Amino acid sequence: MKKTPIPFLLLAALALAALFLKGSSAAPEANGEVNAGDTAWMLTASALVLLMTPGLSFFYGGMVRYKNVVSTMLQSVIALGIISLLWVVVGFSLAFGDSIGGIIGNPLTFFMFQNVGDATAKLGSTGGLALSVPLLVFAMFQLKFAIITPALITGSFAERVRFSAYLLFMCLFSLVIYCPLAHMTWHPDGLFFQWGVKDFAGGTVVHMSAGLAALAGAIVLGQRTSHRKQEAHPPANIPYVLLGTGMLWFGWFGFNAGSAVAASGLAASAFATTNTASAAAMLGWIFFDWMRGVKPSALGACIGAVVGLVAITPAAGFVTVPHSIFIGLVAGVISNLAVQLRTKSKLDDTLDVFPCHGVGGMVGMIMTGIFAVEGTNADGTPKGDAGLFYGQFAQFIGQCKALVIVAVFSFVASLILYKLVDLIIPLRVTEEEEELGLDLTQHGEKAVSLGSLLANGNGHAHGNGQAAASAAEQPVPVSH
Amino acid sequence: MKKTPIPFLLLAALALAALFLKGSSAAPEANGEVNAGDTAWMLTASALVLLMTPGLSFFYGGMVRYKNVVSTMLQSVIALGIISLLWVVVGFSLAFGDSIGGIIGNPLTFFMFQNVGDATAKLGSTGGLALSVPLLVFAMFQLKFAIITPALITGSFAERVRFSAYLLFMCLFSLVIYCPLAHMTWHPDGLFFQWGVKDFAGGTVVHMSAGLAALAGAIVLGQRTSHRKQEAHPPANIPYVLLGTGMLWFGWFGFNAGSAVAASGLAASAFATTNTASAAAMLGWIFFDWMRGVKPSALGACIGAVVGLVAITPAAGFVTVPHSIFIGLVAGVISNLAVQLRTKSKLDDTLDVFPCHGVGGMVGMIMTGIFAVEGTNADGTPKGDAGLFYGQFAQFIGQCKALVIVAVFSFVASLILYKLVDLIIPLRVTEEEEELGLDLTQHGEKAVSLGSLLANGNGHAHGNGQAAASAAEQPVPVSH
Amino acid sequence: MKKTPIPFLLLAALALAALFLKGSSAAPEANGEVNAGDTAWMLTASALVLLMTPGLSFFYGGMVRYKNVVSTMLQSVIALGIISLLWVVVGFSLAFGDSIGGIIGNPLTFFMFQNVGDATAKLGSTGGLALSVPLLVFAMFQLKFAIITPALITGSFAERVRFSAYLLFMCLFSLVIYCPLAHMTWHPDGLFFQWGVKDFAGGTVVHMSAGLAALAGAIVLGQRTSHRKQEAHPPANIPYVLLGTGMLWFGWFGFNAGSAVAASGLAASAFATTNTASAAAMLGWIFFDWMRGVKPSALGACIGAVVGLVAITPAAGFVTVPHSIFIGLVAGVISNLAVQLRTKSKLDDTLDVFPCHGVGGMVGMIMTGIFAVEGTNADGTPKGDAGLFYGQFAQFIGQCKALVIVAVFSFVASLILYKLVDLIIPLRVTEEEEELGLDLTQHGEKAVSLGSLLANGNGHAHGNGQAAASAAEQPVPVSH
Amino acid sequence: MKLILAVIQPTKLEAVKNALAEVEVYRLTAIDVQGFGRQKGYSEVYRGQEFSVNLLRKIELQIAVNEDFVEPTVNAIIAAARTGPEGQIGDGKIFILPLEDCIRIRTGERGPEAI
Amino acid sequence: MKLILAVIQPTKLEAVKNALAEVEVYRLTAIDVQGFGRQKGYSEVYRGQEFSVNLLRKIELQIAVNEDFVEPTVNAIIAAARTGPEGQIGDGKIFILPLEDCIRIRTGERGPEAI
Amino acid sequence: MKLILAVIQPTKLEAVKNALAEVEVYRLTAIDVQGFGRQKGYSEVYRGQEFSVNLLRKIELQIAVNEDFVEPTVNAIIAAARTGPEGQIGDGKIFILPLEDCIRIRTGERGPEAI
Ligand SMILES: Nc1ncnc2c1ncn2[C@@H]1O[C@H](COP(=O)(O)OP(=O)(O)O)[C@@H](O)[C@H]1O
Ligand SMILES: Nc1ncnc2c1ncn2[C@@H]1O[C@H](COP(=O)(O)OP(=O)(O)O)[C@@H](O)[C@H]1O
Ligand SMILES: Nc1ncnc2c1ncn2[C@@H]1O[C@H](COP(=O)(O)OP(=O)(O)O)[C@@H](O)[C@H]1O
Repeated sequence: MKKTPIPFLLLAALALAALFLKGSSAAPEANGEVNAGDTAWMLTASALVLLMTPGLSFFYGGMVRYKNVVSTMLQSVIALGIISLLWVVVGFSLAFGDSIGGIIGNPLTFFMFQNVGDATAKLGSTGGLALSVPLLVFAMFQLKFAIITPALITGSFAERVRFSAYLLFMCLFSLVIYCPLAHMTWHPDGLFFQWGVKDFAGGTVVHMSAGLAALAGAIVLGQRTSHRKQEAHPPANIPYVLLGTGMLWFGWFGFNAGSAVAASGLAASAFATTNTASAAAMLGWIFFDWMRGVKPSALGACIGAVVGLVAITPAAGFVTVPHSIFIGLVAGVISNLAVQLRTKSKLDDTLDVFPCHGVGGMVGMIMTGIFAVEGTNADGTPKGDAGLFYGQFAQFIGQCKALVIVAVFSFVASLILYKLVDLIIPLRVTEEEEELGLDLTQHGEKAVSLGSLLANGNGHAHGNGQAAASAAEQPVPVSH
Repeated sequence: MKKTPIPFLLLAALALAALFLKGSSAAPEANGEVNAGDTAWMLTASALVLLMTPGLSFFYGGMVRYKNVVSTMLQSVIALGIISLLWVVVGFSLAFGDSIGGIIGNPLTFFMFQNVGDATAKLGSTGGLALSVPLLVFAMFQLKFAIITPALITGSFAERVRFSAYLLFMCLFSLVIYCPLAHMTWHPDGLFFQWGVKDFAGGTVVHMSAGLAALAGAIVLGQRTSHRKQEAHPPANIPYVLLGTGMLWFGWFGFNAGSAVAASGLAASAFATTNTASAAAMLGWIFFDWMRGVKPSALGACIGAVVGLVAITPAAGFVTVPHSIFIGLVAGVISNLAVQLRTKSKLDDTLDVFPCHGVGGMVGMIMTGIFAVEGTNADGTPKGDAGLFYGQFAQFIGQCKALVIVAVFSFVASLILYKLVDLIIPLRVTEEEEELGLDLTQHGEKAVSLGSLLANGNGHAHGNGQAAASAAEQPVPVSH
Repeated sequence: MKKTPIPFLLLAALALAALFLKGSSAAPEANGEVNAGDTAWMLTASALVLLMTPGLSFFYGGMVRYKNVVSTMLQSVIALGIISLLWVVVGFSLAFGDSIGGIIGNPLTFFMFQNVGDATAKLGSTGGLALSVPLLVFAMFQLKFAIITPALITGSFAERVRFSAYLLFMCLFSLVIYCPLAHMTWHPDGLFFQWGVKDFAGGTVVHMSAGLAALAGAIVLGQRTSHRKQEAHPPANIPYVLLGTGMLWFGWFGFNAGSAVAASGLAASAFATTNTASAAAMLGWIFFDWMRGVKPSALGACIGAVVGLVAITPAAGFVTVPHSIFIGLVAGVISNLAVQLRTKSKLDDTLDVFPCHGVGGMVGMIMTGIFAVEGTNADGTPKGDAGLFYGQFAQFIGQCKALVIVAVFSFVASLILYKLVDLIIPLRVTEEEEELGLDLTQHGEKAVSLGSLLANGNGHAHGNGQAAASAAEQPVPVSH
Repeated sequence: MKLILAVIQPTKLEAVKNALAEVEVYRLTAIDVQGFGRQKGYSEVYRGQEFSVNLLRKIELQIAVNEDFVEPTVNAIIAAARTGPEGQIGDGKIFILPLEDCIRIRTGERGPEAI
Repeated sequence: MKLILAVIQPTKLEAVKNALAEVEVYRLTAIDVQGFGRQKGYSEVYRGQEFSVNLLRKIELQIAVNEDFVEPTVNAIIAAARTGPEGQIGDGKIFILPLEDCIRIRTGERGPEAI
Repeated sequence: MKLILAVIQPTKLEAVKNALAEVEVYRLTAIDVQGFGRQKGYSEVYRGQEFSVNLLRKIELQIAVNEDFVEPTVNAIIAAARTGPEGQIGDGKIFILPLEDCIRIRTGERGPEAI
């Protein structure tokens, strides 16, 4: 195949540049405010959130057809590589550096993780975010969120995206869409933060941004040939989906309870609402199926559980446990309906990223606006930020505003990025490669070899790409 | 298939009811006694125990035949949904609410998790259980135990149980058997607790209750057709069993070391005995096989390791590390023999839940009575609760008493519950569905699709259920 | 098959011996210095490192051919059993007992874990290693390292080693090679520790020792028949490799950040460098492949990531985050080249343990000597232990010295041990067993049964071992 | 010589093998196949949609026999492969093909000897 | 009677089945096979080395038919299994074998009746 | 025309393919099969019980050839598929069936041309 040196050369240049930066000291001395218990929990939470990405690779990889399992999984896992480096270089700065107009962080604040080790554990001009853990832990915790977000998108254009084009898109998405959203939402000087928008662990930043980018992706890339022909798409491996769901649920405790950034009662509360909403959505999904005469399926239970996790994400630390039952159930049913609608439409969002993450994230944001309990200021006075359910309107309206802005921004910006990428590297593989499967054509691999002829040879090359008239004896031309 | 609206309607009713309960505040303020280090560990431990349920689904799912993999896995995973909600509604109250006669908790104490966030971190009329973590964390930690217990049972009636009947049984088992046992054993005012029965992390509550319910289940449901015909039952996927074992072992540190409810020396000790007993039982199982001329197998190593984990569960914090070697080995050999006996009998406990969890739990309880080291009272005087090995009798006799009561109660009560359920929904699928496999007939799914004809179509419908004489061209009738 | 009673009898003898040792008290009272936060993290880290062994079993098991999957996995998992017990008996003492000449620990110091619970949390004659966690936690944490090391080796002689011979080798390796190396490197009175050699989490002790033992193993056992015939060796299951990589990466946070033995800034730093190096090596590997015209593969990404984790292991707490990019990239490229060289040679290191762990460990040790930042003494004066990059030479030279000693020692000692074992039990299975696969011949198992004839019967017995002339109708003779 | 192809229910493999052994037919080759016949399929669920599958797993046996073994072989298969006394749709078919030659690879023997 | 073996592209299975149903051929047996023919394979990567694979997955249909169904069956297969109007290398082959007898296991019927 | 069925050891596939190429036979169809013959099986362990398995994996090649290619094909297979100079039990069988017609789906060609 073609030799493709650019990625390596870029990486090598980065490593050399990094070499000559006097980094911050290796082991940042914990200043007085660092709490070992909170740090223990946040180290754990960071590791847990890391595990979500392999978990996602199994959740997605088990749902595609056998010939795209490896490529689908790798699309998630590769984000561990790409985003980890991007984050060190400028990502963390763009998200949590000194605010530039409340929109984005200064790329130099923590350029190459300079100053991260030395920084006091405070962020924001007025020290709005005071941490009891080393800033480095916070930076790693936040990194894991940045990793999983583009990985989530891949479900929508699975089975037809070109690997190299996806890599480019992922970089751009992270810098242009993810980092600004994270900044606006979670940096104390960020726009949404200032407005008081509540997004506990990433309903907008992670799930809506991914869900809308997924929608745009499915539109730009278009239907799979097999989808157009209305062929069956049997999932390659349902146990993988169950495993992925287990890993996601497990990791999500890090995601949500970790977003308390302390081993506190708030973490406990987020833990409990997360578990409860997921349970309610899991049952909601399959019981709803059952009611309409469809068998309760393992795939349904898994998708439902993940939708519940998505929907509770923005709300986790703000709502009560009983309310999380309601939130989970509503999210499960709405996404179930959304998937049904999508199935009847021509939209080929392969793994329903938009109906699950996009819609789930929106439901979560709105529910937060409805069920958030009132916070208190330092002086004990109520903050007036309770939800609709408690008779207050402001928070609800704020949530909706943020929701609309994030949705529009994510959708439009990704649309532009896809078009841009497509100019540089075609986003979609050829029809022939699609037929052969991405595993073989993008990575030269097969998921499984059982030692029999059959399981060995996959990819029933039907040779559409061959010169039809001439009886050419060339190998099937497979582009890189 | 038939439309089955009842489950959804019940769920919806629950969500609506929950809506109008003013829950406790979302983020319970940690009172002065909360220790961040202990909380960090308990959050982690709760997450670890959650992972045991997917782990179990792989442990079990890999051992059944290829056509029942998904259903077996889902039977475990669905407990995450069902029990999580039950627990919030009344389960936690029944187990840890104010004691009613030492037998069961008051369902209203923490109804819908009311008061959980606000409660002081003390349980029991005399404050017998003082926690250094938010009560909410404790409630979530205990939930994970309640989840895995019914999941354990499913191994005994795998490959023939009807999904809907199982769901009903699980609910009843949890409320009628699990919660009272948990209350009696772990609530400071509980009967067994008052007697001084030692069950560190659930030898009776979890493993014996599941093991005996499994025995009853295997008896009530009867042999699989294939078991009666003495067909081979090749395990679908041994790597799944290895993965499940790894996840269980990993999670069990949360289970046992988490039962110290603090990041303390006691937790360390439970961690060490857990690991050691599991290692000894793993080797004990396969070396014993080897001695009798059977090859040391991966399945044997996995089952052995789990038996070791089961047996050390009641003892984990009470015995020394060297003694845990002995406990593990003895448990491994006894369960190995019990499995051999079962194999020769007509009892069709598909995955040997009784010989492993039931027997393993009993061995553990007795071993605790033998090897428990003496505790000390607050004033430094010895408690007189050491085991037989140290020349004291009382503890040993107490353990045996509890063992007998739990065994009889679990067995008889489950027997009644099975019969009750069977009146409402037949517990067992039809012979034809059994032949086709539960994956297809209960959930409309196949575990694996390799893209070949063979791996695609499983379920060799032999059509026993078809009208024999008429050449009816109907599809195989598959009940819900 | 032959009855093999020795392993069981040895185990039983051990259990009985353990019985009559008055162990230390079950729950060591935490003395004043124990910090709950640090303990929480170290309990978690110990559990995380445990998970690496099942992780490794999937990483390796997915790469071998379908007929050796179970045996390869079990070779890792069985280490959980064997080493856990050895460690309790004498392993921990040999590694961390009172130093005998800086070379090895006194086997009686913590014989049978006596004194572990009671010991003050200090190690070394001058109390060089003062812990803020119970010594028992430290002992369990260190155990997990001892477990994974021999498991790493198995990749080199996979698909042809006899199970019983491997068990014997593993025991000897652990006692004769691993424990002394751990003592010399990490015990405050150990030789290398005294020299000031820096090995944060086991570049020499774990990875180089395993890598060199792997090299020796591949040489002693010789090429697989299929390798000699230059047959293709399609990996059985690439998703398993991805899962294993995810579990390893996740667990490695325990490995490296846990090596700070506290929930501190140092742990945070090790966490960050670990993640970054792994990302850089993952990308380095596949981008390098791409540059030379080989498709970027999932297997490449996984192997690359693990090489990055290996290389950062000795350096994790000593270098800055930007430098870890460089370290990861260099390690990835060097190991990639080493694998290419190996592929062209006749060396049959089945899963490239030497090029990945051996070479990766060496690169890491050297990089530590180059990029280590300077430490400070208690009085604030610099220690003069910075790396070459900072213009100091001593540390670099020290690292190289240790590297050479460890390499030579590990290689030569394992060579002797292999030869020794081979005298007692032949290391290699017969050619016929190799052909049939180790799963069937060593363990009587098949990884997967899909219910079809094909997937059921694996092992295409070609009967080389049968008496060629006579038409003997005996079963294929399969030795134990 | 004839080549007999028998498509049977997978569950009947064991019984058929035993029945064949009784008529002294020990050698055969078995293949996993999928049959489309009068027997109908079942339905599956994916992402909430049901779809139907009409391939059913069968096993095809290929048995090369000498002339005088044809009838015993056929009868043995019929007796063992039938579901219940009356048989069921889906029980299968037997096809008999002329076989011109047969060679044992090990020895190079040909013809009826080599069967 | 004839036994028709047709090796086709896996993607054409559905179309061929439908075409056969139109000529009233409902019963057949399908097998996963690997073909070596003029169509060439593809390459795979393992541990950084590329190696080529020249087996291609096909499906073989076995269809027993009575004489007068032979031509319709063959024509239906050709029409449905061809890729594009001109066909492609790898589209497959049809083989026609003489079939001496056919037995329905369920009823024991023999000959053309039992097809 | 003949249809040659050859049941061989899976490990011999590569060698047989090469030998066939030397006699200019490039096209064939391969199937995973299980053989029961004189070669015996092995035993497996499940839940501590050993049970024996007597199916052995083989590969069946189906090769349609014109008359004058029959002998070269058979000889090439025998030479390449034999284990060791004397052969081993389990090395396999070759069956030769009459082939009445052959059709190339791509072009519609029939008969010896289409082989
Ligand atoms: N004409 C045929 N050609 C090829 N295979 C056939 C034919 N008839 C039946 N079969 C095979 O036999 C199996 C059983 O056939 P079925 O139609 O169910 O039996 P019956 O003729 O008793 O109704 C089918 O699934 C198919 O594999
Ligand atoms: N002579 C033959 N014997 C057996 N199978 C054949 C033969 N010729 C073709 N096939 C099968 O048909 C498939 C398509 O053959 P191919 O050579 O690609 O077609 P074409 O003749 O149109 O070039 C092959 O993959 C193989 O399975
Ligand atoms: N009569 C037969 N009919 C069908 N297949 C056969 C027959 N004889 C042999 N085979 C196939 O050939 C394979 C090798 O046969 P085997 O009996 O081991 O060889 P041999 O005749 O050299 O002893 C068997 O596993 C089976 O698949």
